[in-house]
Amino acid sequence: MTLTFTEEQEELRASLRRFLTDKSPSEAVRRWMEAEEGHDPALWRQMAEQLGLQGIALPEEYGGAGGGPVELGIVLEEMGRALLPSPFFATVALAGQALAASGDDAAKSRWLPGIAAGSLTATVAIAEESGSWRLEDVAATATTAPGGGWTVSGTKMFVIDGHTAGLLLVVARTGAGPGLFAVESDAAGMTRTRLDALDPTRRLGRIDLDGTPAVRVGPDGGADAAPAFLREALDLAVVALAAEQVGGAQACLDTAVEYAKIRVQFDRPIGSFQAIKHKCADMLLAVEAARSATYHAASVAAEGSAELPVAAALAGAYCSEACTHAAKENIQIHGGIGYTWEHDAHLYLKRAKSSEQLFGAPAAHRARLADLVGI
Amino acid sequence: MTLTFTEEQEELRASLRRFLTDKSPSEAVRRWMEAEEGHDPALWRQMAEQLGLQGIALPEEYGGAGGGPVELGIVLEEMGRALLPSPFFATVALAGQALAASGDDAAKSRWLPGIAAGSLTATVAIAEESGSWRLEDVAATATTAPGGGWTVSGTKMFVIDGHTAGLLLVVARTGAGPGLFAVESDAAGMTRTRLDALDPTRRLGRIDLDGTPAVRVGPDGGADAAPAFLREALDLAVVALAAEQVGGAQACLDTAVEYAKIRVQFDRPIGSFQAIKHKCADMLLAVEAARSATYHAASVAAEGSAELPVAAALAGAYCSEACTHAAKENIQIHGGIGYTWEHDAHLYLKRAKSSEQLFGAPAAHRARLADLVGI
Amino acid sequence: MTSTTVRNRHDDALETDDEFRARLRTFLTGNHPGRRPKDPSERLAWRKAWLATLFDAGYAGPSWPREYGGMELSFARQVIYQEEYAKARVPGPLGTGLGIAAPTLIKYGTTEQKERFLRPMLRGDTVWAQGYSEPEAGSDLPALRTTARREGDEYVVNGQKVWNSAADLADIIFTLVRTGTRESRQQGITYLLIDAHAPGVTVRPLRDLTGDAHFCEIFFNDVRVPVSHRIGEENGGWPLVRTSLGHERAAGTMNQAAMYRRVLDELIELAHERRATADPLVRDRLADFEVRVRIMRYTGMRTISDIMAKGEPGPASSTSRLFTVTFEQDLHEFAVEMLGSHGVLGRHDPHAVQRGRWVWGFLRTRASTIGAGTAEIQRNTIAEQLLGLPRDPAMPPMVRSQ
Amino acid sequence: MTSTTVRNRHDDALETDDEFRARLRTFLTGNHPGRRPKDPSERLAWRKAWLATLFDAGYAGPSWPREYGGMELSFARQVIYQEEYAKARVPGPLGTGLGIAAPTLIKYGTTEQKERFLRPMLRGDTVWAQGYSEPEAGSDLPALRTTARREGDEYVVNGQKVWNSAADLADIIFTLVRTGTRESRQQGITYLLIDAHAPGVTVRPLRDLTGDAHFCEIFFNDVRVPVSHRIGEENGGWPLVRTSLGHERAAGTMNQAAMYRRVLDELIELAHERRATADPLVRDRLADFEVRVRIMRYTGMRTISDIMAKGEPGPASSTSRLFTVTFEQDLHEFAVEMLGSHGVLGRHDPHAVQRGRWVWGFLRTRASTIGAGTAEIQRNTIAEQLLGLPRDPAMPPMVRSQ
Repeated sequence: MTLTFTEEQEELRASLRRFLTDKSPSEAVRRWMEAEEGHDPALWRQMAEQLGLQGIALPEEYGGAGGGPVELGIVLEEMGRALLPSPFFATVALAGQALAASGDDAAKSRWLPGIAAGSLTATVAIAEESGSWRLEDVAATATTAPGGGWTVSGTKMFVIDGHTAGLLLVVARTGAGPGLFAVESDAAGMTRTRLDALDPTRRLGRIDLDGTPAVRVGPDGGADAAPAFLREALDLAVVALAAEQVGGAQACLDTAVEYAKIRVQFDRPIGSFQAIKHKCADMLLAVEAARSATYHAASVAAEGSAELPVAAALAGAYCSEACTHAAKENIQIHGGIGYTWEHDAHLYLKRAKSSEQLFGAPAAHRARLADLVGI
Repeated sequence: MTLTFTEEQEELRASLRRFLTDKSPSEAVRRWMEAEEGHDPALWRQMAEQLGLQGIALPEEYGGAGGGPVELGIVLEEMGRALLPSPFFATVALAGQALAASGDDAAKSRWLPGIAAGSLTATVAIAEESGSWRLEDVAATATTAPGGGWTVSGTKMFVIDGHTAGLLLVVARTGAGPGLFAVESDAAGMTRTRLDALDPTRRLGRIDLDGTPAVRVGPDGGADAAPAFLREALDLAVVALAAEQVGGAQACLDTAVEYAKIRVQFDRPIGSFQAIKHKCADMLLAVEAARSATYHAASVAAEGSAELPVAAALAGAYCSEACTHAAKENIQIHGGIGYTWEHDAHLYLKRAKSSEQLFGAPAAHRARLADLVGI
Repeated sequence: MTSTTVRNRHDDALETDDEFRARLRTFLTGNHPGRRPKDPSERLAWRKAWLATLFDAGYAGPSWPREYGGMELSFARQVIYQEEYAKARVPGPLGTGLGIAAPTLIKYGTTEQKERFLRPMLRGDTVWAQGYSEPEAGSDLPALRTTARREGDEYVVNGQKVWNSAADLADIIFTLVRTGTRESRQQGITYLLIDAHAPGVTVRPLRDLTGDAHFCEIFFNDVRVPVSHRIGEENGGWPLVRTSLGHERAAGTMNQAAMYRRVLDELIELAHERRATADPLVRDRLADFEVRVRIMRYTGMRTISDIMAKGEPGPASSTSRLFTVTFEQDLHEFAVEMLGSHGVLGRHDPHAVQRGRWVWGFLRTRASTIGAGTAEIQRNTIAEQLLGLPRDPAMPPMVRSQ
Repeated sequence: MTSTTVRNRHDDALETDDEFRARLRTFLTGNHPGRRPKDPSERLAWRKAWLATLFDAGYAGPSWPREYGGMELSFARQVIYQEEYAKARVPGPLGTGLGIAAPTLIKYGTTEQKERFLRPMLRGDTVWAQGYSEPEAGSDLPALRTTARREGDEYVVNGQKVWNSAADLADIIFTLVRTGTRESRQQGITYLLIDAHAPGVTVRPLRDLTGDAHFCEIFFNDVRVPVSHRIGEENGGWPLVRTSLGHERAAGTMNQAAMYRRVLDELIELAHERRATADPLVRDRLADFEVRVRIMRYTGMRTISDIMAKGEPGPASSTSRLFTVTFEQDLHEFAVEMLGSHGVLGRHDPHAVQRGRWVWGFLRTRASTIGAGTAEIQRNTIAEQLLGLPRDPAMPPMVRSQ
């Protein structure tokens, strides 16, 4: 394993950074985070048509580019840096990766081409009113319908883009344990509500399901066993989120350093004061450590290594805290201006603090890591 | 309740500080910490005869000065500041307070006058090989002897001055729970060993007891119930230790600040650098907070208030960490010189780190506090 | 250190502390103005009416001299007053005049100024707001740029102020302006009272990261201010900054401690409800907050004891602000974590816990280590003023005192 | 980022990495010098004998040029070498010459100096010790005061050095001395090699807070040093400080990561033995250390990848020392806490856990944030050199680089 990037990967990063700098500057982020859609639909199409981003980590046979977690990590790192409001994370990192990992050819053929083409948005619904992200705590139920197929009932919470996604992959419990069930947006018996989320750049939804028709997704078609790919999909999502957090943390560090160079107080740039220097040095340390954890985890995921659960728990534990730390320090270094609505510093903090709770808090990741490595 | 001192109390502090500055400077501390006795016997006599310190918190009827936890706190704060190696803590803060709280007139008449006069050193033996300081975990046993009286068996560890004390008050379990048993230094069936303690200024011992004759101490004479005064004595010891820790932390802060004013690097006193300033400011904050916790706890103890367990757990939790923090920062601010054997900085660190474990670690105090206040 | 209840030497012999407390409590509960109106202008009227009731009945200004309508209470009674006032949950003072401008006026104002301004301020008839900070002068207040040019018996003021709370309600803005050269720093600053309704004054709400506007920006465009509205000498404004009436800061500490005692109790209750206290990590953190909130109170008590015994507070009082701001940031951040995914719902969501107060507190307390001197500046000040550490040779002399 | 094993372009075509690893392992285990003698002089001889064995068999100096007896391995093989060397638990190099003086000599020495000094250093025939720090020049090395006065073809050296490890075993002390004026700072410093056995050199052990003497003080009293023992120009010594052979620092990071992996495994095992892992607070802390020790390794791997792909390490390599020293302090402090009262027994006590290694480590790692530049100076350097933050205007220019 090496932890550096190929020329193609570096080029992907560079072109994406140019693209996002151009297409999604702060004003655009703010416009779309307040818009009903929550994101820029034209940009979504451009991402698919010009850059093929939605399919970057999907197999070529389904219209994807054949990349994997490393390429997806690059994309999310750049999106995190730009704080892009987009259904990309839910559609690609969550639903796309879950479908690709499902081993279910029918499901893949049915939905992956749409995801890759940018014509279908999707998400995965895991947590419920308890707020737990553990698969074992899922209470929503799936039962076989009289005429064949399944119906799903229960309430899902904190579903990323859950109120708008074209396809919902719902984790629900059968007699044998949790499974994944595809619900299309026009399915009967479903009510979707947008939640008021702290992070205005990432929409969360509540989904109430009451005997809603669904298609079981999994390698074994209709068989009744808890599929391992679900756990894998969750680990992949944690790794993808870590990449986004690295991008966010780096943006906070960059902004703080730039400001510290130009802001003058006491007739000196504040960056010449040790207190500010040391804060910035500690931020760099945390950002670089988070980067190591994330690149390693993405690489492990790309290899399909059995180390993925450990690498994901580790990245989840470290990167969340590193990103929140960087976002808080960024505000502190900016002082009053960092406390205003107009400055973007708070948007990064809100993203960071919210992401910290997605898929489990840092302490939960540490507890899982402890279990996995035998502490 | 007020948290300031009377003129008499301030005078006690001032005279004791002069006394210790004069009689127990660094060279004396180092000489006696390496001597077989572990303390200066002549100084011990002076403390009793000139200042009446050993009896400061003991009732007048037993030769004491009739003071209480507040006066004892002042004395220990000054001793902690001077890092005095002395059997004072064990004799007065532990054994003296335990006897005074015991409600056992016979025991008080028999031993308190000797303690007050400085002719008897004493200690309390609580922890055992498990390292626990909880009374419930005591395993040593006391049984009634055939000819009346009691015998005690078991192994006691981490007994302050345990290998030299003239009187050992041993916590041992009877059928009804833990009780306190007095063992005199020449008792049969007792082996005492000095432990190699991290802190060279406070001796710890191991005591092996095998059917050792003992006298039961308690309000109920020979009755077989777990006495409440034991818990109280332990709380009083925690408060006394907190006072000593405040003194130690203040000494570390003072030394660090003085050094930061005179040490020049990069053509400036290092105290003009923000990094050093902020460390010192944080030390002051911690020292002052520890002081508030300790003065409050001493005052509560002096009132005989039912708040003592809460106040003691709080002081134990905060002051230990504050003192260790100050001791570590003192070394860091001193740099290389603080790492040498010749500088006293390490002696304060060793005292602080060792004291942190006496009577329970900070987390144990927090857990107890949580229980007490209903968290 | 005695264990008996403190009997203050200034007490009115006719009433014990307990009787005073009971009388005050009866008044506050008996005259409680009821629920806060939702409409902003109704709410302002409601608050003004309450302050007038208080003043007219002789229950306003516990620390103020009687000659300006205050109660001139002994220090111990001031503490009782603050405790009862906090418990009664009645509206507090309007604007920031009482805590900051009034002490300055009492100490440095002319007899005429005191007569004219103090009573209406205390009664709530005129609302005062502070105008100190500027976009380029935050931590470094002596760098302020708002100018006042003398023209006859008026000053003509131009410039911008920022981070002004209550400026949108204010009748009078008490402010620092530059009357000296641009480089004059502390030596060229004058303290002026500016009529908020005067031509050329523009007050704009400033939306902060919580999404609300708790602060304003103030723009002065050729605003004419009579020289009689100057406090102290021209170019002599700097020493007037942060005048406080002796004991008020200590009472403030007790107030904060009482408030956070309540907040922590509510958090502990919430933790129980959500069964979070079963988690030893949560218990350990809550116990740590319990330690700190109690220490906050003990430090307040110690400061009061020191003031009463020695006439001045000890060093603990100077570190208590840093102690408090760190506490409130940590507490809210922990609360959000403890609530998990529910913790990061916005306050308008029906699923948000306690209407999102904890996440809102998490956001709001970002200002704790920034406003009124950053935590970094506070540490500098503590190090230099309390510990006597040497000044940074590259800093301009005489940094803003706390 | 590819997932296949890295094949290095410098590899000897005749041997794969695995074969190299196997060959090295066979040599190290087959020639292991056995148990460390207790007697100090026997121990020195034992170590010298091992180093000679290593050198004579061609297994010394993985990064060194072959012309000076080194192995001149590709970077990937250096990493393999370090891993196997650490696993074999054979004695390491003597003194501090190999890591610090040798790169300087190789880069700046004359042909004659290289011929004369390098091979005996690598073979362990001459032991080298560093003499940089002084009592008045710790973090601020350019303030050093030891003087060298030129007299004909000799320098006469006077002064004191401190914090010198292995100086008691040393044959040669490589040192920085002042040849310029007292105020010349970096511009007046010369790099000299001083014969440790020369008249006027006194080496005294320096007892540190652990009670041991891991360091020495060195006193120079009119010590005569031939000009031919100067490296570089007179007054040109400063740029020579901290020369390192390209990749060695990255390999060092991997080494540290491997060592702390082992140390943490031992601590986890100990926690299990003492049933401490039943405590969720302990589990959470151990998991945090697990996270950090793994990140240490990943950062090392990332640095290596960067060097191999781009020829130079990224910013992570510059923060890894700070990451490591913080880790080792936290780890030992936690270990002592976890052991409770047993944790604070001295290492000579029969009840001490694992001969007091944890408490000893707690004491020893106090130096981690002091030696070779305090943590504060490291943060300054990171901020200025990596992030480009402006220099403190009150600092002398050109602070010691890391």
